[in-house]
Amino acid sequence: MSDRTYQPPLDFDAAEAALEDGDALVVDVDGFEGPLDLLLSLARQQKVDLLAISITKLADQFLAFVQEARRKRFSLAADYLVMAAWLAFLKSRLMLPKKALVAEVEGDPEDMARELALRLVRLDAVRRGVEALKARPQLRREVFPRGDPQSLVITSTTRFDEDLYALAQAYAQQRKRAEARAYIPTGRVEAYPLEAARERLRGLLPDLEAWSPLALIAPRPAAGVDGPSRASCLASTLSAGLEMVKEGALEAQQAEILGEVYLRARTPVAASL
Amino acid sequence: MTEAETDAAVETIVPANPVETERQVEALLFAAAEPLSAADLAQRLPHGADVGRALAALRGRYAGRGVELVCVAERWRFSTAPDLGYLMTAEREESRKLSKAAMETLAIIAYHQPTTRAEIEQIRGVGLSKGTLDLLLQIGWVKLRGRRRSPGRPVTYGVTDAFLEHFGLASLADLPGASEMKALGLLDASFTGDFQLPDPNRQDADEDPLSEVGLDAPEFHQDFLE
Amino acid sequence: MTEAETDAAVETIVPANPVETERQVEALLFAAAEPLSAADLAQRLPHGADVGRALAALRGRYAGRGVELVCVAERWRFSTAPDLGYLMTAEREESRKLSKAAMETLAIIAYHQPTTRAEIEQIRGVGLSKGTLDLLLQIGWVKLRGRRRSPGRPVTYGVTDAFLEHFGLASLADLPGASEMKALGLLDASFTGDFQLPDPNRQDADEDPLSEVGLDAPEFHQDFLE
Repeated sequence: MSDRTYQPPLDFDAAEAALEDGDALVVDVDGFEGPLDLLLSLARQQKVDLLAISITKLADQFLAFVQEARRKRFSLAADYLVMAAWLAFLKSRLMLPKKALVAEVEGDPEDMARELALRLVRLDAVRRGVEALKARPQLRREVFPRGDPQSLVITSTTRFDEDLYALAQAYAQQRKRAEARAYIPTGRVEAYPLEAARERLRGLLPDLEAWSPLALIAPRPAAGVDGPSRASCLASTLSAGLEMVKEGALEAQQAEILGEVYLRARTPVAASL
Repeated sequence: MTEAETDAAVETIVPANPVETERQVEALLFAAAEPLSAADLAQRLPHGADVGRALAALRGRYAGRGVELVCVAERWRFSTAPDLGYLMTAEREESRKLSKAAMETLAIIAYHQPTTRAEIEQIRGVGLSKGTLDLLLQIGWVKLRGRRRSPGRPVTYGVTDAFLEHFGLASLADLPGASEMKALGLLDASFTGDFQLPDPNRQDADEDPLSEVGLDAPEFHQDFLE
Repeated sequence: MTEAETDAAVETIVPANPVETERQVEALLFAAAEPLSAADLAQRLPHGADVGRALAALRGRYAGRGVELVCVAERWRFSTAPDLGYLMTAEREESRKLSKAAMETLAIIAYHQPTTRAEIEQIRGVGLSKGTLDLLLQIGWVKLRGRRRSPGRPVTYGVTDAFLEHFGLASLADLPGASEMKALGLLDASFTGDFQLPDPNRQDADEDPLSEVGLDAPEFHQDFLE
């Protein structure tokens, strides 16, 4: 086969179209869609079963193509060069006597060659699939459906029997859910400050000679006035009381768990002041 | 010269085969979007075809079949045999229940319209699957109203007249209100959330009506490819 | 009680008459805008009707006529005989001329489905420009099927019933040459073994054997909703 046979058709239209499509690296100057496409078209020139093609011959053809393209200063996409390098490598391996190969490391060149042939067979099969599809009678090109279908077809009307109650129920449930979800504490809870509780207890010390229940000692918030809650007053007073127990100013006792807490000033009152 | 004309040229020499003409007429009538006259047919057939004969033969061939060749106002068409009309009109009516999600979505649209998908999701507290709104639109109880004049210009939804009709409501103002729901035991007496019935005449100032907006469907595949 | 049920009650006494069933099927298929499956037909026919037999009889009756009964995508439709296509100039649609890349991509998806973008690129040996798959999806010949259970969970593609209908294929098994390709092992994704040709376009990590994924193909809604 002479060099002429596989000289690429110089398809500048394809190249320009490709540039416009932004596909310049995919479709190359010669109109082949990548190295595999080119390899397939070269392999077909061997006019044998694709599985029986001579890979060395194919490699030569591809390398000649690449050389020719470079000689003519066509820019080649990187994958052509990768493929060229790989084919050169494969060819050199195929020509070496078998025992010279370090097969374990680099793989069997025969396998690689068969692999390439299989890839070409598969691409070829796709091409033939395309031709077979194109040859089929296509809808509204060769065959035509009924031009004026009658009113019908499978008019399955679905009746939804929902009633207003279900609607109201659906809405109410969501509103309740949303309300529960949307709970946001309304502003800060005002607490009875510890300082204030301590101050107040110190003031009360002279009156605490007898055991007095915490509930009586703690201040009672005035009704109708915003301020710390009763619970907060109790808690802060207890805390302040315990601090003062630690300081030695007060004594505390509780008869049972959860029972009332009693506080009393320690006797040498004056000493602590 | 078109293919048909080429054929016609051939046919002037070889007289039209009646069997072939019958096939051609059959195919033309079948594929035509409207009834064809004998002249229409002759025009589309190779020259010399005996259309009248083909029509007569076809009429005979289809007599008593499920499909008949009929002539109306001097135009010919195939139509299904009159005695089988019941097959074409029978409707399958299935009674179905809306899913909970669909019912709740419908309720929100009814009470809050015009409302957006995001608002529906906010009230329900869960995301809305695409199918739910589609179903309501398909049933015809919900319609697109327009677009909210807010960032993203979300589509707004409302209920349709078919919705009102189905639920026996004269207007949206007849939807059960908070007090009715409390009476029905659907809401606790302590429920205090704001509960406003939609004003049927309300046209939101921040809503663009549908007609003004191009509600172009985005290309569906965009959603899936990236 | 629905009409169908009423009919069924009658038909259990009088068995369906095959000639009548054939007429009914003929009428339904003629009237239908879309191909109908045997199940679609059975649903509309009186109980006990032998739809399969009627379809076979009709297919024989219409063989060689101007209109033929064909099975596409496992459903049935009447369509004009392929050899008469030249007559239908008025009905012919401006055919979409698909690019070579698009046609090959379509073929690969049809023969290899479910397949991924990376596999398509690997078979063709070149990268797939973005518009190609989009175009096929838009035409409606290709659909997303699911995701491959492999790293990156790539989306898998398959062909649609519309594809089968367009090319007049009863099922995927009827793809021309599919059995030969299968015999050669060309449809087996793992046929290339461990070794890979140098391929700068290939996105790797996609060599798991093809396996059907249980994922629903995402639904394509005309998504004007957001």
